[in-house]
Amino acid sequence: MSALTKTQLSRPSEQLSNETLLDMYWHMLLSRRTDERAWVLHRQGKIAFHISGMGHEATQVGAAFAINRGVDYVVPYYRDLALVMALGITPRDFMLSLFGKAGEISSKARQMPSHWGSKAHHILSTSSPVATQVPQAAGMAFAIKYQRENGLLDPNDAAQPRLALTCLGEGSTSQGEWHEGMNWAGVHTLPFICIVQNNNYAISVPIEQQMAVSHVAERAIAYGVQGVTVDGTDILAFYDVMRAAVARAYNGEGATLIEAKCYRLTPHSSDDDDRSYRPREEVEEAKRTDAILRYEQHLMGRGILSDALKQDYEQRARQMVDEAQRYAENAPYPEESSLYEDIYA
Amino acid sequence: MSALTKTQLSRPSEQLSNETLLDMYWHMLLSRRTDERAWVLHRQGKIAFHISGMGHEATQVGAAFAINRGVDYVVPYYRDLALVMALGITPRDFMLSLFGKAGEISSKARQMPSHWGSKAHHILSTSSPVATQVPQAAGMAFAIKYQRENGLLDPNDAAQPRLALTCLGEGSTSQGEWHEGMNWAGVHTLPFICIVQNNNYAISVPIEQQMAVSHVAERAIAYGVQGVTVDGTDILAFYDVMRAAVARAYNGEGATLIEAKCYRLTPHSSDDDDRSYRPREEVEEAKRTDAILRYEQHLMGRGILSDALKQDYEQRARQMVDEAQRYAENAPYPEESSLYEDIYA
Amino acid sequence: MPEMTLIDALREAMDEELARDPRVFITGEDVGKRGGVFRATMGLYEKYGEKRIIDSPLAELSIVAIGIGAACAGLLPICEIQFADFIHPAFNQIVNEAAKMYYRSGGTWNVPMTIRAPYGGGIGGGLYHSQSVEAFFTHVPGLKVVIPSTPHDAKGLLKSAVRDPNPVLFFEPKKGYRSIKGEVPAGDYTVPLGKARHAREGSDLSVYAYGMMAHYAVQAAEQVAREDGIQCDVIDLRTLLPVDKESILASFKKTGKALIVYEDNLTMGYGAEIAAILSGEGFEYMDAPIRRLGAPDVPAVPFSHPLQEAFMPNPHKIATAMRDLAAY
Amino acid sequence: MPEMTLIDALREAMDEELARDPRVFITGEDVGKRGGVFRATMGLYEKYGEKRIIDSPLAELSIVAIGIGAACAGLLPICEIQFADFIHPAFNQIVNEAAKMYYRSGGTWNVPMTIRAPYGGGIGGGLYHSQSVEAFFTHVPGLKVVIPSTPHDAKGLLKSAVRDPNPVLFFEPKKGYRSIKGEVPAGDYTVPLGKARHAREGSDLSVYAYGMMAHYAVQAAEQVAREDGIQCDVIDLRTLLPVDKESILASFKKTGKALIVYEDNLTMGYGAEIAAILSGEGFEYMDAPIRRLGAPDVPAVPFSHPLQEAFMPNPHKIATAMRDLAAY
Ligand SMILES: Cc1ncc(C[n+]2csc(CCOP(=O)(O)OP(=O)(O)O)c2C)c(N)n1
Ligand SMILES: Cc1ncc(C[n+]2csc(CCOP(=O)(O)OP(=O)(O)O)c2C)c(N)n1
Ligand SMILES: [Mg+2]
Ligand SMILES: [Mg+2]
Repeated sequence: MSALTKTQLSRPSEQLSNETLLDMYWHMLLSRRTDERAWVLHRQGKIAFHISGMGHEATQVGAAFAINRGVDYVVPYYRDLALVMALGITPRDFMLSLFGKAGEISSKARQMPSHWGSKAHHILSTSSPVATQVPQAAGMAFAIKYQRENGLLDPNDAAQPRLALTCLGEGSTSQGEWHEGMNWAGVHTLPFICIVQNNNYAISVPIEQQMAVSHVAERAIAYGVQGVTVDGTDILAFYDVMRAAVARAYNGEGATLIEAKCYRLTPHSSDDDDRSYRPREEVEEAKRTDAILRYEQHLMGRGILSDALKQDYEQRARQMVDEAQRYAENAPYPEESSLYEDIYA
Repeated sequence: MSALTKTQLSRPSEQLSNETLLDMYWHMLLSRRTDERAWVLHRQGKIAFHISGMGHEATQVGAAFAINRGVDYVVPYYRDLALVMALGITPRDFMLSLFGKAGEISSKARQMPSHWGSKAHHILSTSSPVATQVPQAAGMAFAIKYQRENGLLDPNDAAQPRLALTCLGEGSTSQGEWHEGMNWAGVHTLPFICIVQNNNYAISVPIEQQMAVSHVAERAIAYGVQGVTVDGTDILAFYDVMRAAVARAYNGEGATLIEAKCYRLTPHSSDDDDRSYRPREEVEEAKRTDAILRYEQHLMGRGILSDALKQDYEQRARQMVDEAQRYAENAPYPEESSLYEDIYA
Repeated sequence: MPEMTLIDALREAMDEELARDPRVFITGEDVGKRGGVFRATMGLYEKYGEKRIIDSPLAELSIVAIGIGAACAGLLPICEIQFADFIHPAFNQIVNEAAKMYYRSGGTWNVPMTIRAPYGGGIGGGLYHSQSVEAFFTHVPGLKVVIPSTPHDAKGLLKSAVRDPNPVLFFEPKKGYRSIKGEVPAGDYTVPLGKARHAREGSDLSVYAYGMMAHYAVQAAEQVAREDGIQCDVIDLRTLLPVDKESILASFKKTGKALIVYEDNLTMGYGAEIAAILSGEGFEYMDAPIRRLGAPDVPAVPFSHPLQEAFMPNPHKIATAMRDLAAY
Repeated sequence: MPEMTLIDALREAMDEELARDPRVFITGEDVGKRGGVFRATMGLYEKYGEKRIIDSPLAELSIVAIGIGAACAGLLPICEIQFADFIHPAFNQIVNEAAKMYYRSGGTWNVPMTIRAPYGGGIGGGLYHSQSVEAFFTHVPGLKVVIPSTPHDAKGLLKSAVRDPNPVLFFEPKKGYRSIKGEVPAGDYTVPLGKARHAREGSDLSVYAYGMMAHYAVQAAEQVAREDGIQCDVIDLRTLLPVDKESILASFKKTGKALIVYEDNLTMGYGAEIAAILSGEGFEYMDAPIRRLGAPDVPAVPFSHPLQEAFMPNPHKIATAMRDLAAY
């Protein structure tokens, strides 16, 4: 399957400025520190639930930086903390959601944490049932194509959405919803990108009990879309693959299925205990090859990041997270009357 | 894709006795004549609805003869008149269903015609919503495997079902139900065969608007099952492919997706008018290469079928269909009280 | 005013909405060249082209989900489900997604989508081409559920549905597609969602119905008026969700007796809610048991003709129930 | 008799059924090594092995459909849906397929399948981990719908469900999984499907509830008895479909006043059917409006704590409604 093995001819990541490379690092770091804080808050009994993106940051930040951030449509899944933060969701937004406090932007604190959504950022509101977002994202991509073809949108207007991106886990590709969404993307040659963040487990269920293929990307063939597998813990490799997919989408050449091999560094969520189904060595090994560490080393090796700069970033991150936590802890709960708002538009 | 193009090494059809070859011919013919009569009855205003299998008989009869008929589980779709007749459904059974009369075996005349089902023949009762039967058939295949592995069934007991076979149209593979059923078949290496009868249209919608692949069989890759495309109007070629799939299933080697290229010689159903979406030449061409004619010529060429024998078959078929029609026309309607039966077992 | 069939009125509504607003598009199975299996979209493909009248793959959940996504991205989809019986694969997208999008996004993302589906029995469709499915969706806040029974309302309500900023399920009584005729104003007008229609005046008993049953109820009411001097107040509900409590209670206040007619299975059919409202908020007016005339609780409408007839409510059965209740 | 939590009783039922009959198997997401996200199947994988406790792919419609096929082929599947909120993708398989199989096959193919799903709110689960979904399925002839509220019943009803020749939806009030405790007989016994439980004697008013609300109703009833001398007759419905009309009417006959409590959205929730039955067949006993205390008609239970509390019925709200109705 040539699509899966072809050598990357161009490496768009080589054209990224040092400033951008550092900005990517910053977003990985900020997301990680925010995520870690959530675990602390959970251990302290201050929040009831957290679902973590740790181990998936390279894919997510790489994805965000490859699209027109805040303009292209993004339909994420619960593990996409780093993705949405790279699109503009702040630690404060997230903390308000963890605490279920007034001012929470995605849902007025109606949804559980990590159920992203922000019209301002062109992030579609998302639910818990997995894979439902895939055909919806295809619908957004369909709308873009429709608007172009019916003269409602200039195809080169970079101020308007030019693609729809969605993410889900490998387990969620078992859902019929995924099949049907991918099929529309193929049939209508939609400006659509589907990232499958393959971390080998759906809660406890390993990929072998989920599907009988070795690479999720092989499933692209069934839809006539481009399929590619990439190391999702190598941010620049992932960025390169994304750029190719984005170019395809912008140029009207159709959809891409990107399988990003990731590993979640934590249990599925704060409700989970992964010891019965994941060997400890596997988890430890993944921690040793952590995407952030690797990217750090890469940037240091190229002289882009220094220890001092790193300390600076760390401090800024801590400040932001501290401030966000304080703000959320002190924020009031939503008014009871808000229960009855927004049933009908 | 080697699976799709590999040369057939063995041709099990070469081992079929003349008697069996003629029996296959007989079932194609009987189904065709029954089917034609239904159209006549519809034109006469005697029945309200008919959905035809004409053009699909080679695939269906070939499929029936390749399995352990009446023993292996079969989960058909509405176009499978020839298949179910080859499994033992009689013209009388079918006529009772066309007329909605008492004694109808599949549903007590509750279902529309062509909604097959007979526990005696190991044909699972089927509904109208397309593709729902696929994961159910996988469930039956799963039960076979389960029963073997848990000591409830001798794997070599030919008096017991050893596989589950299901059929659907190419359009119906767009459904999530198909995806999920195929996925179980792959993950659990089930004794399962899925025949996609690809007649290029789903009512009016051509295959290009249904999927972005050139062969439905390519979709097998997504499920880790064997995929093969075959001319579904060549009964012996189809039989050969089926035998390989049956052997795989019986030997515990897993599932097969067979794409049979067919063409329906009639509109979708008696409610349809296909002139707006199918060019007349296309239909005429398909009639010229009709599977029954071709098989007839093949058998005549090999000296197995003669004109006299053919006349004989034709006469027998006419008699059976006449008798069936008479019987059904004269049969009473079901008792009104039967409306309230069989809600709960 | 021209006389029109129900289906012609529906087509006219779609035609005018397509002409009015380029964001309106239609998708569903066979809606293009084939013009729909009931011909509801006939001619629209020729008029508006394949870029606006789009044959979908055979996959209902995606028809709805594409509609959701497209609606959120600024379009006004009309999604056709070929038969209401086939809406069930899309249940998750409708109930978990479309209905909850506005609420779950804190009132930011809304879904201005219309889902059309022919429903109902009496047409020889058997278990899977005859279903009434409205009860499921009337339980779901965030959805609107509309069922027209006259060509006038069909056109006006469908236009309202297309323009409504919420997901609207628009169920069409297919048995009446060609048999129900009525006057339909030319050009643009709307009928508001959420308001029942007073189909007939009367003070002896209130009859609540919708779709084909609203027609039958009026027929039966005329008959019992003629033959027995019983005057029925017939309410054609038209919008089932949000529930028009006001109209429901206003009629009951006048009559104190209620007959609710629906062709869906009796138990937990829409009539249950009407009965609950009347026995809760209309208790003081109650003069008789609340009567429901629904279809029996058997899995679905059978194909065989006499069984189908036994299953379906009809003017005769309705008239009998009216007489019965009037005599209480 | 040992005291047990609700979830332990459920696990014991499954354990005993697995031991009793090799045709029984369990499938669902994370039911194997993980023992289920609520630990309902904990230890069963170790005891019965991967051939009988089978982690399914993450795909609910196939979990149900595999169950249907396997049941028709002679097995007795217990299918777990991880949260009731995720049953919607399987709606088509349940409603169009499982429910209608026996009828559509003329009484030949039946589906002895149990579908278990934790349901209900009050656990901080937000819109998609708190839903009550029973109303949808109680409208579907051919299905049975069961909701236990005590450990005793949970075990006995689940065993009945597994042995029943029909598809049984078994919804478990997850908020009570560990908080509800009670005596559970050791070893084999069943509680029959279709029969409500008389949870408390009283003659002032009838209270109908199920699941967590049955508990709360009893708590509230004790409180108003103590504080106001109001004696409630509390009916724990247990089986919602088929409806146990007899028990429902018997209590009402005694009291003439009815309060129906459910944590589902009010409109078209199960309480609508009870109200319809009472106002139809119990009219002559009616002494007061039929009162429904349900959750408000907002799309689902919000996550934020005070909003969740505002949404959910609880013993306090129930007691208030009891007092109100008793004073009518
Ligand atoms: C329809 C549905 N079924 C079940 C669940 C419960 N659930 C939440 S996440 C999850 C596993 C998802 O695995 P995967 O898709 O691989 O994503 P990951 O969490 O590994 O990133 C499950 C079963 C759900 N959210 N939605
Ligand atoms: C879920 C569902 N949606 C729609 C239909 C209506 N319908 C019946 S057959 C059909 C086309 C099927 O096409 P295909 O799968 O290619 O099979 P064919 O009829 O060509 O053999 C459609 C749309 C249905 N039966 N079920
Ligand atoms: Mg995963
Ligand atoms: Mg076809």
